[in-house]
Amino acid sequence: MNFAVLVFPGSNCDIDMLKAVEDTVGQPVDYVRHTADDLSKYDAILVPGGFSYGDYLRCGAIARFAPVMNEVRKAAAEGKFILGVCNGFQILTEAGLLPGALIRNKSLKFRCHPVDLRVENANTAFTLDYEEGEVVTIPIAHGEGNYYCSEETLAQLKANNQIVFRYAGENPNGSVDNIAGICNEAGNVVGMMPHPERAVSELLGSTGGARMFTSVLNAFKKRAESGATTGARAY
Amino acid sequence: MKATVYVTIKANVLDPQGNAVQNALHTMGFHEVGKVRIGKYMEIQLDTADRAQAEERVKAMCEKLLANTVIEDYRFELEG
Amino acid sequence: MKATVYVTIKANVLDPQGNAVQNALHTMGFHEVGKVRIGKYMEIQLDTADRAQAEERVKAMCEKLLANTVIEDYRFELEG
Amino acid sequence: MAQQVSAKEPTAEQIAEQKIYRQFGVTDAEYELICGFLGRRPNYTEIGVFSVMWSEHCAYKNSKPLLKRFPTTGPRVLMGPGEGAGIVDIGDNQAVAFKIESHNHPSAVEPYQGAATGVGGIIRDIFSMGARPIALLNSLRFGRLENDRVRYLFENVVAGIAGYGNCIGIPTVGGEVMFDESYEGNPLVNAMCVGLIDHDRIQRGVAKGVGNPVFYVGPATGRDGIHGATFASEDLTAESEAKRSAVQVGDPFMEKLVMEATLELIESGIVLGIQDMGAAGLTCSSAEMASKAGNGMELYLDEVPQREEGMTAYEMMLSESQERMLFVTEPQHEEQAKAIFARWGLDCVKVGKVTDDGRLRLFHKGEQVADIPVKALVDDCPVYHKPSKVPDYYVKNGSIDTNRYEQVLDLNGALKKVLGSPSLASKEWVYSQYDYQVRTSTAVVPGSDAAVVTIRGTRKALAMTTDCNGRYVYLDPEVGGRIAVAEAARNIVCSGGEPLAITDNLNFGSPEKPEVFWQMEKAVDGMAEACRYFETPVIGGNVSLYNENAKGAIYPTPVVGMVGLVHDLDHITTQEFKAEGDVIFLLGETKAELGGSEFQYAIHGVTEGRPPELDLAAEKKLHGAILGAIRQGLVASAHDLSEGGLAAALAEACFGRGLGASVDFQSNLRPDIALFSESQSRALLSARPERADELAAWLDSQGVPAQRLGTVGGDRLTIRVNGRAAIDASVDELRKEWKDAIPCRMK
Ligand SMILES: Nc1ncnc2c1ncn2[C@@H]1O[C@H](COP(=O)(O)OP(=O)(O)O)[C@@H](O)[C@H]1O
Ligand SMILES: [Mg+2]
Repeated sequence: MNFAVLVFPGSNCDIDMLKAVEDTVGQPVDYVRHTADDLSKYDAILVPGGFSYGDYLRCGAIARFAPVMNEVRKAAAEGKFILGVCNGFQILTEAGLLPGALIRNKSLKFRCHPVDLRVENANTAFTLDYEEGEVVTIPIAHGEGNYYCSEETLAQLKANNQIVFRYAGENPNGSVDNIAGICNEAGNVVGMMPHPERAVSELLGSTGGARMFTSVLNAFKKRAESGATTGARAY
Repeated sequence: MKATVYVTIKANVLDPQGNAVQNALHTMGFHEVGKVRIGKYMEIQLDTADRAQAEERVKAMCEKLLANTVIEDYRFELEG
Repeated sequence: MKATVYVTIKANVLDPQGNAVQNALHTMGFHEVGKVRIGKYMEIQLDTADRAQAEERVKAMCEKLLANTVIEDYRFELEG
Repeated sequence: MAQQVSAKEPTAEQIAEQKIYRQFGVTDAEYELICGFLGRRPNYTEIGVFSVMWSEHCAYKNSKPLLKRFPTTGPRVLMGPGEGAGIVDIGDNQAVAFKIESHNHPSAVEPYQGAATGVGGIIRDIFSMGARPIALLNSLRFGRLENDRVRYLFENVVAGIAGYGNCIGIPTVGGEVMFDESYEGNPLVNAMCVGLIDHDRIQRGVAKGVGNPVFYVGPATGRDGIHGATFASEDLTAESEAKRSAVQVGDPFMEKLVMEATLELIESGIVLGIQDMGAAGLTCSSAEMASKAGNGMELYLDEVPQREEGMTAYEMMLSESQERMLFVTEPQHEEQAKAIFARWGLDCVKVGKVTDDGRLRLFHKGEQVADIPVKALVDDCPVYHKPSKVPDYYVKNGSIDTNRYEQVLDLNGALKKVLGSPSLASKEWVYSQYDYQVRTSTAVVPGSDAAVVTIRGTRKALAMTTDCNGRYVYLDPEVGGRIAVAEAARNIVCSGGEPLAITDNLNFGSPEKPEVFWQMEKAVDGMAEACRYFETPVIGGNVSLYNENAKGAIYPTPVVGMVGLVHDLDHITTQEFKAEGDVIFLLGETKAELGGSEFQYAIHGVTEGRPPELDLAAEKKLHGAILGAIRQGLVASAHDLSEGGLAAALAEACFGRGLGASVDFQSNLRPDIALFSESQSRALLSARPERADELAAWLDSQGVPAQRLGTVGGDRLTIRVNGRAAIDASVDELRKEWKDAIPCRMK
């Protein structure tokens, strides 16, 4: 399975994401620059955290116009597995690949600490290896992780089971309905504020995020077994 | 020509910064202060003389980049 | 009454945000865009009818909290 | 010399006649010297260039004689003071580069940007050596949080550090924050950066090779941070207002690009010399690079990217616009260099040439606007040996008996008060605003004695800390200086690391005051002695003088930044108790030492007497014993005793996992003194019960006094002194005082 880790000017969790793939599933993984115009080789595309373009104007607003984003859009439509973490989540919402928006934390402060997350949807490509309702510890590190969406959108998210993670303890940013991560309707595009790539080894504090990587590898294998190559919920 | 763009947070969207400023002003003794909303104010120099075209182009800039219409409204003025 | 406050970065102070937006607009094909400067736009509801007093009070709010006068300028309008 | 200056600039004659140089801080005698070096009177640009190069910041003219007292060499030192950062060998062709720097005065004026650009500056120092920055620390001092302005400064300094470090993606893993009236109006903001480098990649700031081009990289130059004196002589017209020096604003996104591109450039092997533009911008980087190579340099100022219109040579040379670098390569590598920067969206502009005449020559608008011998700028600044005098307060404090305070009987209350004192309280409010995990290498996050950052691909890690207790240094600069080094080393050792070297930031008041100069001398002597004893040389540092407020000088605060090597990941140790039943040991001797203690300040409201003593031999023995025990796997937790003494250390060890402890301390001191004395060279260790005897035997064999205090367990901290109840409180209740102290004051 081939993984791509996108690198925008200002991305800074790109290394962490790449190492997490190597350490958890040991699959081939490349950095792919924002100027790339071909992602056809990749089965999973990981949009890492950081401060793309300094997060000036709005987080993720400028990155969304990078050439590679056209390819990400294509890949999403083809049903490829896409995960946006933190700034990556912000980029995916700005790009319209995920609904809603991420605004300033209610406290107006950047917050970095471990949080408890409840897995709400264990059927996405990135959460197959978790149990629904399970609580895992994964750190956050963001200043604008306050998920907002309209009531209609929220109703849709609930109806389609698109809420993937909720904060299980204190809500660190004021997000609507304690949302920490969501997916698109098809379930192949997932965005979340917490950093699973920072939670893949005991030495660094927790392993709560490791199964996101094993999940997507399993989803890929299942899909390959079933012969399907594209399409929604194909795994 | 110069475009002045105002980006404001939609009425029904939470404005954490506006709320914080409102509270701070109260604490500082400005009790007459009611709701505070904080948006962005942008000045953009444009190297063009065609007003109608500028109108259209600035609108495109706003829709695409300057405002996120999920949470923000915008308006702009052209001058010069 | 309503106060509208405009906070802008002083002319000779670096505006990294404005620069980044300027570059982005160029990359997006808006080549007519020259300098971009980004400031804040605030709307403040005031529960007062005394205009002269409001003038003075809003000035105080700006000086004390709303603008960082070391790097920012401000101006405001009163309405209603 | 034929030359054109802008109409507003005074002529060389006016500068001489009206003694305009004085506004730049140049004395009459220095001015005469400058005329001598030039063989004529300096023009406005030249006097400007001299004034910044001969400032304390660049020339260390008041501190040089003191800095010479520091040991700066050692078997591991690859690069000592003098370059952007010092470098220490850590084996396997790898080395660690680190340095600390202050941004006190900018932060007092504009706390967010002042702190942010301080962080940006120290990061450039590290990557301009060719090192990959891997961690940041910060050492902060403020007045009391009851004051509005202090809260504003604290809030924004922290936000500025966070804003820069988080954005550029270097984890901020540690530091310290203390609050005391002494710093009101003059906060201290010191930032430290640690980087990793391979031996063969080490760069120096030298302008090698006559005829080679000099390149400028980074954002355009504006009128940022130019010498305040510049426009002081002009009437304030709208025009001059617009030209006034602007506060430097940091752009961490730009710095991230410059950093990645620079590291790529260095990796390509084509760089001959490189230096960042920090204080005194283009002036300092060009002059120093030329000087180190024994060469000269020509700069063509029209080529310098400019953010504003009508900039003069003077303004360009003195601008402190951020995120800029200067480097030298051979002409044939120009295209390659440009291509590397272009990939990162950056311009790289040829602005000069290395020459053989030993002069710094500046050209602007077709004229030569300055011509100065480089050596005069870099090496010939006069060095002053300021008079020194023992301060009265020091003499007076010698006769104060710090045991005369009435005995405190409510020790539960006293412990809560000490834990709730902002200097000692949890700094989570601060570090939770810092991304301390980016780069996924932070094995010990903020909250323990030292931070520990792993080195990918190895079993090694680096421990790092900053330490200085300004109260101790104030009460006795020599002892306080020694303690600063000792405490840093103790923190490193308790985390499982071997102390390698230090960087220091000498924050003092005005050296013109003999009493302040005495503090500087004594503190440096104390630090130097400790560094020699612990074999932790000083590989770089920074001096910040004239830190004064209305009430006088700040407490002398020579901050020590130390890095240690953890030889194996298994040695990483943290301060919190790990498991029920673990046995707690106190190492070291407890004496009646309350001078300068947190207890004295929080309970009795004074800072007086003499600080705790420091016996270097005892301290070193302690380090060896702790490190030995850790390496043998005997230690479950280790925590050094510092502010708040034994009681605070026990409480802190309980907080991590919410585990209680029950101990009985045998002491011949009054209970309040026994529990809160800040005697040095002490630490708390805990061990699995089955290893406790082995640990005791090991400590005994090392000649370190150790007392078996009790065991870990339950949810209360119960401390008895000689069998008599002294403290008994739930861990939660204590933790609340400690945790809420800062957030409550910042609401
Ligand atoms: N400004 C800061 N930035 C990051 N971490 C900090 C800061 N201040 C304190 N800390 C962290 O809080 C913990 C306690 O600090 P401190 O009480 O100074 O420790 P010690 O007394 O052991 O030197 C340490 O881990 C330290 O790194
Ligand atoms: Mg400690």
